[in-house]
This record gives sequence, structure tokens and C-alpha cells, in this order.
Amino acid sequence: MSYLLLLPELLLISLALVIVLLGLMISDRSKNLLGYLSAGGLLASIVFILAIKGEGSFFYDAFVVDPLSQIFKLIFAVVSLLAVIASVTYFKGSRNQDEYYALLLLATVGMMVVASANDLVALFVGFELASMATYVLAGFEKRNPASLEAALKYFVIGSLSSALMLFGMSLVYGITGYTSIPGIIEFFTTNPQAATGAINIVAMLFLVAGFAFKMALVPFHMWAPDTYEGSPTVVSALLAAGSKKMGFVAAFKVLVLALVAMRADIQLAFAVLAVVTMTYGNIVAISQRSIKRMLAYSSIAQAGYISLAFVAITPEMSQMAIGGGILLALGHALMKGGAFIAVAVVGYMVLSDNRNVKNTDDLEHFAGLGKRAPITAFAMLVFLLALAGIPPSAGFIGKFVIFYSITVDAVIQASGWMLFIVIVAILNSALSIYYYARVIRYMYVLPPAGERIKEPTPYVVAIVLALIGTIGIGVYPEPFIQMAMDAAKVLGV
Amino acid sequence: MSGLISLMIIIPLIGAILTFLTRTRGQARIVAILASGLSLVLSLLLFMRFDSSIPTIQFGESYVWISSLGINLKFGLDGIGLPLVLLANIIIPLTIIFAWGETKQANRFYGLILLEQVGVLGVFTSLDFFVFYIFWEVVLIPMYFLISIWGGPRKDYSAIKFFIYTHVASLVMLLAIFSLYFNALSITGTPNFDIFHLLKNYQVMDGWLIQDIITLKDAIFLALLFGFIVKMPAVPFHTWLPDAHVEAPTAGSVILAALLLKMGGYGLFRIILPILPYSDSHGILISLMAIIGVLSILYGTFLALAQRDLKKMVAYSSISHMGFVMLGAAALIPLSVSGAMYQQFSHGLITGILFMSCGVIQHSAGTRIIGDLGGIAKHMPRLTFLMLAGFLASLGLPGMSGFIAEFLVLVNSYFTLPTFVILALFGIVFTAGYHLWAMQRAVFGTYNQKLGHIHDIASYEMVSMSVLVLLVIFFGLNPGPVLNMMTTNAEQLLEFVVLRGVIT
Amino acid sequence: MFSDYAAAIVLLPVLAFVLTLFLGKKLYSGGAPLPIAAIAGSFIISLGIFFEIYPGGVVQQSWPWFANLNIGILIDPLAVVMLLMVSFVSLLIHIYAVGYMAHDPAKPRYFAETSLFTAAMLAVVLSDNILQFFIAWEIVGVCSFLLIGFWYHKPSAAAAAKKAFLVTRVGDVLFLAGIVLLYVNMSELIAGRALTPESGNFILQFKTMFEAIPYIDSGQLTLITLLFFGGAIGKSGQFPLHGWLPDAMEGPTTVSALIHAATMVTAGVYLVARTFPMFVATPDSLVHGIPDSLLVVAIVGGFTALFAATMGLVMNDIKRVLAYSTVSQLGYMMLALGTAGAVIGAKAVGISMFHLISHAFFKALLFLCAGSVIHAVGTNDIREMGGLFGKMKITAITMLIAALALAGIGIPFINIGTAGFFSKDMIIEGAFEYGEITGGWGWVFYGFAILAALLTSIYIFRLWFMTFTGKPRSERRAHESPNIMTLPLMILAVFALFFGFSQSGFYPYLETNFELMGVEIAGHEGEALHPSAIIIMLPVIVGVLGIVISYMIYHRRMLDMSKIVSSENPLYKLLINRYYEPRLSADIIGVKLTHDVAAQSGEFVDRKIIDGLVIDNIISSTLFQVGEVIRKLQTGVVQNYAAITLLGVGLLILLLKIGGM
Amino acid sequence: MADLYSYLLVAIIIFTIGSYGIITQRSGIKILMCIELLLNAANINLVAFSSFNGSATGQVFALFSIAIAAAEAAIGFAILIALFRIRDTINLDNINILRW
Amino acid sequence: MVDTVFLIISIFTIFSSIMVILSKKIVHSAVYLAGSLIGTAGLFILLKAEFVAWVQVLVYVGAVVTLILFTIMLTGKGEDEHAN
Repeated sequence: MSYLLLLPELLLISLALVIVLLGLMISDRSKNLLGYLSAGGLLASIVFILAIKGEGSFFYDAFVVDPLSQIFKLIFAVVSLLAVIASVTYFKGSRNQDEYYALLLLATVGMMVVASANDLVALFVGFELASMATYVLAGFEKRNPASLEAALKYFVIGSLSSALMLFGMSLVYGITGYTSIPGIIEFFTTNPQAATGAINIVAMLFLVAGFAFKMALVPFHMWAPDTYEGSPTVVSALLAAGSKKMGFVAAFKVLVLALVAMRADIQLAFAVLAVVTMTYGNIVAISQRSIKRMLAYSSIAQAGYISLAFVAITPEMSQMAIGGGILLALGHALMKGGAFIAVAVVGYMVLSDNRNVKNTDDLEHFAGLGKRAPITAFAMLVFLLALAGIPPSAGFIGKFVIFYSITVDAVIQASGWMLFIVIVAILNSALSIYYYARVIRYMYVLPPAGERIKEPTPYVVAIVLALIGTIGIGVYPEPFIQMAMDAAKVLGV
Repeated sequence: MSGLISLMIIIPLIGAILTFLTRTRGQARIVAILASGLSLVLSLLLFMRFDSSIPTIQFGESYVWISSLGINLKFGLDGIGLPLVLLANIIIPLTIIFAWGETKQANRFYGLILLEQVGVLGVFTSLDFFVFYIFWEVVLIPMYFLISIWGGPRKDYSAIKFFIYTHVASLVMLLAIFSLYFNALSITGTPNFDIFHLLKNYQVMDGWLIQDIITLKDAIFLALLFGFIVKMPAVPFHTWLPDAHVEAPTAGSVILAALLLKMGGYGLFRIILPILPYSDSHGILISLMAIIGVLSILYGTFLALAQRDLKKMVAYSSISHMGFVMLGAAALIPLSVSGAMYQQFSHGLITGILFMSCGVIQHSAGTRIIGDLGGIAKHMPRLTFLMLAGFLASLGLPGMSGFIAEFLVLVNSYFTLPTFVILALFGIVFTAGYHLWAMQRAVFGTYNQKLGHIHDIASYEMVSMSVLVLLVIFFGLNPGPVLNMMTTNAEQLLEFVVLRGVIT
Repeated sequence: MFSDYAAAIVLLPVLAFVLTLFLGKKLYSGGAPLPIAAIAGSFIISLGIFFEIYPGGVVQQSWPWFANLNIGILIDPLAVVMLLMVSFVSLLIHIYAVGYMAHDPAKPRYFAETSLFTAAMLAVVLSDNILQFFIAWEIVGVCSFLLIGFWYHKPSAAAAAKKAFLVTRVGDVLFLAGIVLLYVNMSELIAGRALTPESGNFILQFKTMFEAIPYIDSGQLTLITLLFFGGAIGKSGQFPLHGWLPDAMEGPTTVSALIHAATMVTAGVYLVARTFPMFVATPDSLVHGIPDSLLVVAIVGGFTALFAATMGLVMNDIKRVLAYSTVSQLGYMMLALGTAGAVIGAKAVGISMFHLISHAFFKALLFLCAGSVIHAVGTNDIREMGGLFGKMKITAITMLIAALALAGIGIPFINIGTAGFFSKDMIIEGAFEYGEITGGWGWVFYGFAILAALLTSIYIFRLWFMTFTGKPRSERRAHESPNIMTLPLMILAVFALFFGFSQSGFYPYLETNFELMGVEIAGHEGEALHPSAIIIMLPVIVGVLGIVISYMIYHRRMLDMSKIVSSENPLYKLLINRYYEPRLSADIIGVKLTHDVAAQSGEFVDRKIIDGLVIDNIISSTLFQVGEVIRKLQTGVVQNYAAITLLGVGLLILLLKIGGM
Repeated sequence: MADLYSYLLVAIIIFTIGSYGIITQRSGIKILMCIELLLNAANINLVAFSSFNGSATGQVFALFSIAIAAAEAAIGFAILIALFRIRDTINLDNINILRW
Repeated sequence: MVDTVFLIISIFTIFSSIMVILSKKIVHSAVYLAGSLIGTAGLFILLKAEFVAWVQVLVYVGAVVTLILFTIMLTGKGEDEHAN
């Protein structure tokens, strides 16, 4: 019960406050320093997450630290770190950097709280903390109508989902009398008949709606493409790579754990959601010309793959599937984050060519990127291939484990429809190559539209970090598989 | 001795990275040829030290990789893999020499070829299913680039079609791998992705995948088979191949046809044959394989007859020739199987000549449409000579390696699949037909003045083609060393077949 | 001593091939001396071996090759006479070619290819197993292909080369199928221990094959031999695969002489002779006492002999006439194997081979003379020739000798005559005896043979008269060919005249052939037939009759041919169009059926159905269109998004209701 | 009458009204108001359950929720105002430059 | 008694909620929202959650509704638009 375990969150909260204060004091010019400060803070918190071993629970068990929370905190911190590093260039010279970094850190803390939440109240608070911070971040380019529109849509759908989630939580609370997750589990395990009531389904589905909003599962995904496209690119990275995972960790915690009794049905719901989501994401991604939008749909599709983790039934495979889901979430954080940052580089490049370009993320700007910005292009290549699930990459390892567990589960249960789901997933995976390859073609096949540029160092650092992560997990996945499996074990399916 | 194989794989990898980093064309190709040549030397060393009288894995090496899933970097060679390793190491340096004059993004070009070598060598040597799969997939990417950067007018369509088609196949194969792995895991309790381990445990698998429709064993078998026949490719999953070939640059086509297709055949021998006797409905499955094989032979031949584009014709001829591999494998007679293996080896060499010829013609005459060519022998006597040698080899002229392979397959398959052999024989006549028809119209006859003045083959192109022609003749006259190791393994493979009474 | 170097018979020309190919340009006359020396070497070694093993010796050498197959050398009487003939004729033709090809820029290629051809042909002859035989046989075919297409820039030559290869390929595939079947039978016999070949003998060796004959299922044996014969039909231009041979005349005349008269086309006959014990051993299910396969051989051979002769009558291309003549004569050889084989067993091989060799001499001579004429006048069309006798005496006389030999002119009873007289006489006699034995329809072969002999005589003298006599029909200047060309003519003429006298030694020598390999061939011994004088005279009579007819029509012009030689005459039309065979094989089978119907329908399936319908339409387009449609759901209006979100919740509830709650 | 279910019914009715409003209304402000209604409905639930279950957790939860809802409203209206400044409208039907 | 009060308050709350949507003028909507929220506070009191009720009134009615009115004022064209 060492409070040291809370150090990552505490550090970030205090840093956020410090940054706000500093922002009031220092001149606009030196606000760039705040970015480095935040990066340092995030780095430190990553170190703490990795270094401080141990488990514990705090605040009347509302807040736990365990392998599950740690790996997700790691994901959130890493994504934020990438976003922060990239923001150093993206928001260079902006007067509002202090607020930006503070909000970003708070959003990170919110996500971390969700990762650690062991109580619906904490979960809700964490969710809202992260959401509200990201609403603002999404609309951070106040002069840009797209950014504000993105924020508005994000906000409206987000609030709706929050309300749905809250309503669901209230029902769960009403049924079980508990808000703490262990309490809810206990109630359901001791009263299995209570778990099968119709009201239960409604409650669950409202919860699912809330989580699925963050996960951007179809049909709760509507905001995602618009928001990812309109938001500042670095924020899109944060949203797609980071806050999306918040939905997953919440879903893992609540749905997997709390609803043991009704898992068979939730499983079907998630199977349908997963299949529809990945298919929808992939099919619509094909026709996109905006890379950010394409990445958004790809992100939706990836969410579909990750949510296959809920489909497995047999305990052994279920645990493995969740491990795989976590692994893929980790991989996705890196690849998607990296990809968005690469898009940011292209945006930077396009604007330095011509100030007046509107759609900086249009596919055409990627033409000849391999020549214009070789590091970015190569990294983007790796990210895209990883997203497509080509080995050896983080994207492959995650998919490998998930597909493995679902296949085996299908085999164990001799379940035709599960096999069907796996096959659909596989076809989807192949289909996705189509639009990833198109970007690759633009980058490497088409002639460049301009001179070679010097890629700003912060971007390069962020991209290379993501790149190392993406390949590293693919090449040496052992420790990450361990972490993910440990985390899955916490759920004790 | 141990470590040679991984060294052989790593050298081209390092070479590839270095090649990407080089600045000039000259540096790039020197580095590339050195790296691939060094790999060739190593494989020759392996070849010489190989004991072809024993069917077991030799030069085995193993390193722990992902211990929690039981994945090891396990490499080794036997009579199935070594000839193909040799083939890969022959083809790649020759391709690099052939493409000595490449000017467009030369460093990337050579680098990708080296990466292709890495992938292919990995596939042929890895004994861990996971590692096998990774290399299997890795091969796709350089080829995608080779097609889509250096390809022809419809390169985008072709490259993506190639990628998606073969990727789907690999993913389906992956499902089968999952099931095999899980099966072995639940039987032995220890996670292990070793290929032989998984295949051995296939024997004691049972249950239905879908009740009363398909058993688990059969489903796994079919999924694996699907993965391989798309790669080979066999009818009806072949349509990616002509498109890919037509658009690919010559070097890409050569590698694609000579090496990538061989991965499918390799899978048949390494993975399909050991489990075939244990599958639940092996009778039907054998017939299925034979039907696919013969269908490929005949269909490929007929389509080759219909082609106007020389390269497309050659592409279809590949389909037809790979049909022999399938047929030989399905026959389950030691010599038919080793004949099929030999067909792989031999076709790799021959198809290299054919695609190189197409490349030279395209390069010199600016077109590959048979009807637009004509009489180019007049200006390209050296090419004509080499091309003719290649075409003759391809149509199965005795004295060249293709004949040995096809003869062994036909003769030995007759024991178990007489009808199919008779059908395949029909294909042979037409095979000669399209080859000669193309030669007659494209190369011989009156010179088409519209072509203007065309140059004969460049010296570096001639070097690599000549080497291939010599090798084709060499292996046509002296199949012994390579064939013996194949036969040793084929006999071992089929011991189980006989034991299980699949065939008499 | 010579037999130790048996392999050199093949290897010397191979070496010459390689050297000529790469160094030919820099050497005298395109490197011609190299192959000439090499083939001379082969000839000398062959001759040496002949003397070493004569009589009753065999050279056999064998090395394992791969699997249970071997490569080896078998020089028995059958092989050695072939060896001598092939190397000798090849040598002469090579010498002749130095003159004939003097002005061709591609001489090195020519000599390289002919040298390779000779090597392959010699390899065919001395193979000790059927697979090696087949391999060499195929390489021979390739050389033929290359040499027919030697002037590849002529579209007709390129087409002829292709046709030659393809048509013979049909036969070759049958041959291959025969080998496959044989192999299967052999290995089953060995596996079943019915057959235990001597140690060191390999599965496809002729020796082992012959040992196996009694054990092979008789139906299978018939099938195997017929498949072999299929190969022979292709190679030897027998009906119905005869069409390529006249077309093959597109090659240089020397090639026609060497390949399409003397050597390669006889390989089919040689194949039947080689595997004769198997043919003889086939059951007599169709006609009592006549092995089925031999019956087929006889029918095909006899029919071809006549059939080809009819076309020879009307051809105007000097080489075409000779080509049809070759087809016809090959038919005779087959007929000999088929009829005499059934009657007198192994002796038939001798009869056939004797005609084969004498034919090689006089037909090569005919071609070389034709070459000389063509060389002189620059055209192939005999209608444009005439009156050349005075200008080209050597050619004219040697050709006359050859024509006489072809017509089989000689004096019966005292046994004086041209080579063809002796050889053809025996065949016709064989056919007669066949008729005697079988009676009834069996006489048809005799009829074929006699009728063909008459036609032979007519067409060859038509040729000779039109070429050398009468008035010149064109303004071309002709002159005698150089010595290097006339010398081989004269040597061959000597052989065409006097080879026949070697028959007394030849028949007994070859008769022993299969006994040396321990194979007994039953014949109808003891029934010595004594054909009446008229029967013995008849071949010569029809021969002379033919000459007279030709003399009347083509020299004396006693008959107005214009009525007959017109497109109004359906018979003439049929013949001049070669029974419409080229159209059938090229247009209908080659283009319409295979290319247009089969290939295009395959293409249709591939492009339109698999690719077009399934991949492009169903999968790609549908997906893309669906994508286009459902992306429109993303209206951009946030209220709609909210609606869909809420709808989603509703749908999920419904789903769970359905899903079993 | 005034049992748990009555309260739940009221909550559900309000929730439905709010949902309906979000879907149908055009004005951004009204949509935000509807969101408040939704949260409010959830709060009714929480408090009602808390009261009938006899545990205070629900009320605590409701307090959190109220506070959060207020903060959220502040952010929402801020975004609306910012949007109004550059787009000159708060009619959400017109805010659709991002689509498809 | 409690029932009657409950009935009155809930009807008032629901009516206000409906009027939030139905009012033509956006300011009226805001007022109705305040009513609805106050009604909810009444329900809270009935549920014996007085503290929550007070917080509800203070935070919602005091802060949020004020905020709404403020926004309406700043985006002055809002009402006209609705009239269209």
C-alpha cells in the first residue's frame, strides 16, 4: 500500500498545475519550454510506471494499481509523450501552449484514472476528466472552423454517450446496490438469476454504449472520423491512439469482469459489433482521400479487431484473447500515434510549401514522400504495414494472438459462427491492405511534388520512438506478451 | 557448422540495409552482388557438406525467441529445403547481374531484391511455424514495391492484387497454424511452434469443425492447402499471377516466378504431405490435389495459347508447370514426389530465362505483344539463342532439367493417378504449341520494320541468362546430386503414406 | 579397341557443335572443317567397331544416371549399320554443304546445328535404353526444328519449323506415354518379383525390356507398342502425321537430304526395329497369326506408301516431290516390318533396314542433286526448269542413277540392279508372302506396294524429265556445281548403284541381332515360298512401266496434261491441296479448335468470370460501391450521429433479445 | 404510487425527451440543454436507487455527476460560442464541413 | 400525500422537459429547463436527498442555466434562426 504507486498520476497532475502557473509567468516566446517540461514529466511517469513494481488499492478500493492498469497507463503515457513531443513543433509559437500542455496532461491523468478505476464513480470521473480535456484539445485551433466543428461533434456525441453510460451505471447500481466493481461481480456471481433480467441488458447496453463511444465501435463511431479529421493532428493522435484505449480498458474491467453471468450474450453482441465495425471501417476507409479520415476509419477497423477479444468464451482462450487485445491496443497506440504524427509532418511540409493549402492531409500531398521526407515516409510505411498486420510488427503480434484465441475458441466449441467471424476478420485484414497500400504507393511510387524538406527534430524524435516501439514489439514481443498476459490474468476470467 | 544458415540469411539482410544507404548506383549494385554472392557461397558450402543419404534435418540451429508461446528461431536444411535454398541463391545474384543497368532508384531496387532473398531463404530454412509464417509474409512487401515502383502501366492494380490475394491465402493458412499449435499444446502441454512437432501432433487430432460437415483435420488440411496453392498458384486461384507478371519489372518477375511460387510448392512437401495420410478423407483430398494439378497444367497451357503478350504467356506457362508439382505431390510415389521437387528446382531456373528474355525484348523492342514483334532474331541473334534454349527447356526438351522433372512426375504418377497423367500428357503437346507459336511469330519471320533499329542483349544480361541456360542443361544431364537428396526425403515422407495404407 | 571409344561417336560431334557455335565465325567456311572432322572421326570409330564386332559381337556400356535409370551404349548389328550409314551420309552432306552453303552468312550456325543433329542422331542409334533413345530423339527433333527454320526470316520457314516440331511432338507424346506405361509395367513386375533383371541392368534398358516381354500383360504390351509406333508415325512422317515433312522442305536442301531423307525420319523405322521383339510379341487378337501391333504398322505403312506417292505425282516443287517420295518410302519400310515381320520374324528387320540404308543413299543423293539444281537455277519449281542435262551433266547422271534406284530398277533372277531394286523387291515379296499366308484381304498390302512402286517410278521420272530434258522453260542460267558438291554426289551414286550387292552379308548379319540379346522371335519358318516368276518380275515391270509413262508424258509430251492439271479436276485439286491436310491441321485444329475455341474460352473464363465477375465486379466494385454508399451515412450533421448512436443502442437491445434472452 | 418504479419511469421519460430533443433540434444550445436533461434523468435514477437501497453511494455519485455535468456544460457552451464567432451560426444543421 | 406531491412534481418536471424542446423561443427553453431541473430537485427532496437537491438547485439552476442564458445572449441570432 505504498503511495509511491500513485506517483505517475500525481506527477502529471502537479505538472499540469505547474504548467498553468508557469504559463502565467513566462513570456509567450519561451512557452515552447513547457512542451519539453511536459515531455520530461511524461517520460518520468513512464519510468515510474515501469520501475515501481507492486500492486495496491487506494481510496476505499476505488482506485487500484495492478498489471492491467499499469500496461494501459503505459499506453496512455507513451501516446501522450508522442503527442507532446510532436506538439513541440506543431504548436510552436502558439500563445496558448501552457493551456494545451496542461489539458493534455490532465487528459492523460483522466485516462490513467480510468485504467486504475475500481469503482463506477471513479470510472465515470476519469472518463469525464479525459473527455472534457480532449473536447477542448480537439477544438484547440480556435481559428479553424474544422477544429471547432470537430470539437462540437465530439462534445455532443461524447456527452450523449456519457449520459447513456451514467444512466447505465445508475441502473447497475440500482440492481446490485454497489458501485464498486468487485461488489458488482460478487452480486452477480451470488445471484446469477438477477443477471439475466431484461433491465440488466438495458443497463449493460447503456454501459457498452458509453465505452463503445470511446472505442469508436460502429454505430457509436460517428464522431470519430469527423473529429480525427478536424482536430489538430497531434490531438487526433492522442484521441485515436490514447483515449480510444480508455474505452477498452473500461470495457475490459466492467464487461469482462462484472458480467460473468451474462457473458454469453454480451459475447454475441460484441461479435456482431466487432465484425460490423471492422468491415465498416475498412470499406469506408477505401474511399477516403483525407489521410486523417482514412486513419480514423482504419482506427475504427482496428477497434473492431481489438473487440474480438470479448468474443472468446472458454476461460483459457478468453484470457488469451484479452491479452491479445491489450497487445494490439498497445501496438495500435504506437502505430496509429506514429501515423498521425507522420501526417502532421506532411502537414508541416505542405504548409511550408504553401501557406494557403486547406486540406493538408490530402492524399496527394503524400506523393513522393519517400524522397521528400525519407524518415517520415519510411516510418509511415512501417506503421501502415503494421496496421495491416504484416509481420514482424506490433500490429501483427497483437492480431496474431487475438486471431489465435478466437480460432482456437471456435475450434474448441466447434462453433460455426465464430469461425465465420474469424474468416471475416481475416478478409478484412486483407482488404485493409488496399487502402494502406495506396498511401504507400503515393509515398514511394509517385513522383515528389516538391523539394526534400528537413523534418523538424521533435517530429522525427516522436516518429522514431513510435517506430522503434512498433518494430521492437514485433521483433521481440516476449516481454510485452508477458505484460499483456499478466494484465489479462488480473481479470481472472 | 551451426550458424551457417542464419549467417546466410543475415548477410543479405545486412546487404539490403547497406544497399539502401548507398548513394550511387555503382555502390548499390556492388554491395548487392557481394551480399547475395556471399550468401550463394555459403549455400554452396552447405550443399557440399550436406549428406544426401539421410533424410533428417542437418545444420540445425535454434535460438529462443518468444518463450511464452514456444517460438524459437529454428533453422535447418534437408533435401526438401536445400535445393530451393540453392535455387534462391543462384537466382538472386543472377537477377542482380541481369538488372545491372537499372537506373531508377537503383539502391532501393537492389535492396529490395536482397530483402526478397532474405524472405525466401527464411521460408526455405525455418523449421518453426511462426518464423516460417513471418518470412512467408515478409516476402510480399519487397515484391509489392518491385511491382509498384518499377512496374508497367497497370502496376497499381497488379501489385495490390498480388498482395491481397496472397495475403488472404497466408491468413487462411495462419488459421490452420493456430489450430495445429493449439492441438499440439493441448496434447503435450508445452507451447511449441516447431513444424515437425505440430505436424506430428496432427496425427492424434480429432473432432469436427462443423458437426457432420467437415472434420477438424480436413479443415486444417484444406486451409493449409489453400495457403499454398494460391501461392503456387493453382487454378482457380491463379489470376493474380499473370497480372503481377505482366506489370512487374523483369527482375521482379524472375524472382516471383522462380522463387515465390516455389514457396507454395515447398509448403506442399514440407507441410501438406506429412499430414496428408492422417487426414480423415485423404482419398478425396488426394483426388482434389490431383485435379487441381491437372487442371492447372491444362488450363495454364490453354490460356498461354490465348495470350498476345509474351510475358503473360510465360506467366501462364508457369501455372501450367507448377501443375506438375501438384500432380507429382498428389501421386504419393517417392519418385513422383522427388520429381515434383525437381520440377520446382528446374522451373525456377527455366522461368528465369524466359522472363529475362521477355525483359530484354521489352527493353529493346519496346513491346512484348507477340503480334507487334516479328523477326527480331535478325537483330538479336544472341537473345534468340538464349531465349530459344529457354523455351525449349520450358517445353520439356530432354537433355534439359525440365524434362527430367516432368518425366519423373509423369512416369511415377501413373502408378496411382493414371487418368490424370494421360490428361497431363495432352498438355505437353499444347505446351510445345504455344512456345513455338510465340517463337515463330515474335522472333522468327520477317523483321517488323516498325520496331526500328533494336539492340541485341546487353552483356550483363547475357551473362546471367547464359549461366541459367548452362545450369538448365547441367541439371538436365546430371540431376543426380540434387535429385538424390530430394528422393531421400521423399522416401521418408512417404513411409507414412504406405504405413497408413493410403496407397498400396 | 575402338569400342572403348564408342562414346566418342556422339561426343565428337557435340564438341564440334560447341566449338563451331562459338568459334565458327572466325574459322574457315564458318567452321565447317570442325564438324566434318568430327563426323569423320565418328565414322571411323563406327567402322572400327563394325569390324571389331563383326560378326556376332555386341558393344554394351552402361552407367547409372538418376533414380533407377541409366545412360548407356548398345552397339549391336542393328545399331552399327545405322551408325555407319548416319555418319557416312552425314559426312558427305557436310562436305557438300561447304559448297552449297558457301554464300550464306549464317554458316557457323548451320554447321553447329547439323553437327549437333548428327550427334543426337548417333545418340539415338546407340542408345541402350528407351529413355535415352527418347531424349536423343527429341534433340534430333529440335535440331530438325532449328534447321527447317534456318532461314527464319522467311515466314514460311518459321511456320514450317513450328509445324514440324508440333506434329512430331504429337507422336513424341504418344511415345512418351508408351515409355510411361512401360516403366509402370516394368517396375510393377520388378516389385512383384516376376522379373528379376540381371544385376546392373536398369529398368528401361532394351535388354531388360525384352526380358520382360513374356511377363507384361498382353493388352498393355499392345498399347505400349502402339504408343511407340505413334512416336514413329510422327517422326517418320507416316499417315496421319505426315504433313510436316513436305513443309519441312523450307530448310536448306542439305538439311532435307540429311534430316528429312536419310537419317532423322528413319528414326521412326529404327524405333520399331529396335523394339521389334515387343511388336512381335503382341497378341494376335485381330487376325490369327498376325501380331496386332504389326498389323497396325503394316496398315499405316502400306497406306502411307501409296498415299504419299499419289501426292508426289502432282507436286511442282522439286523438293516436295522428293519429300513425298520419302514419306512413301518410309511407308515401305514400315510395311516391311509389318508384313514381313509377321511372316518371317526377325528377318524383317533386316529387310526394312536394308531398304532404309539404300534409301538413305539414293534419297540423299536425290536431294543433293536437287540441291545442286536449285543452287544452279535458283528456283524450286520444276515447271521453270528443263533442259539442264547439257549444263549439269554430273548432277543429271547421278540423279538418274538415284531415280533408277528409287524406282527399283534391276534385272531379276541374275541379281543385278540398283540398291533400290534389291531392297524394295524384298519388301514387295514380303507383302506377297503375307498375302499368301493370310489370304483374302491380306493381299491389299501387296496391292499397295505394287501400286506405289508404279507411282514412284512415274513421279520420280516426271521430275527427272521435267528438270533435265526438253527446252529450258525459263531464262535462268545454269551451270554445274563446284567439285566440293559434285564429289559427294558421285560417291553417293556409287553407293546407290552398288550397295544392293551387300545384301548377301547384310540379311544374315542383322538376323542375328536379337538372338545376340537373347530374344527369340518366332517366325513362320520352314514354309519356303516360291513365288512365281511373274511375282518376282512384277516390281521391276511396274518400275519400267512408270519410266515409260513418264517418258511419254513429260518428255515426248504425248499427252495433253492441261486438262488433268487444272483446278477443274477434283482429283487434281485434292492432290495438289495435299488432301487438305495442311488446312485441317493448321487452320482447323491449330487455330480454330485450340486457339480460338479452347484458348479463347479459357481466356474468357479467366478474365471475364474469375477476374471480371468475381474479383472486379462482385468483390471490388461491390465493396467500393458499398463503401461509397455507407460513407454517405456520415452526413456531417451531429443530430444524425446522435440518432444513429441511439438507434445503435436500440438495435443492440433487439439483437440481444434475439440472441437468446 | 411513489415507489422506485415511478421514479425510474420519470427518469426514463425525461431521458426519452432528452434523446428526442438531441435528434430533432437544430439549435446547438437546445441540444446542449437536452444533454443536461439526459444527465438529469440519470441523476434521478441514482438518487432514487440510493434512497430505496438505503445506501448513500448513489447520492455521492449524483453529486459527482452534477458537478461534472456543470463543467461539461461550460465546455459545451464555450465551444458553441467559439464556433459562433467564426461560423456566425449555432444551427448545427449547417455545421457540416466535416463529413463523408 | 407523498404520492400527490410526487405526482405534481413529476408532471411539472416532465412538462417542463417537453417544453424545453417545444418552445419556439430559446430563452423560454432555458426557463423551462430551469423548471425541469428544479422539479428534479423537488423529487430529490421527496427521496430524502436534501443535500443533493440543494446542490442541484445551486449548480444547475444557478450556474448552468445562467450559462445558457449567457450563451443565448452572446449568440444573439439564435432565436431568429429558430423562428425560420
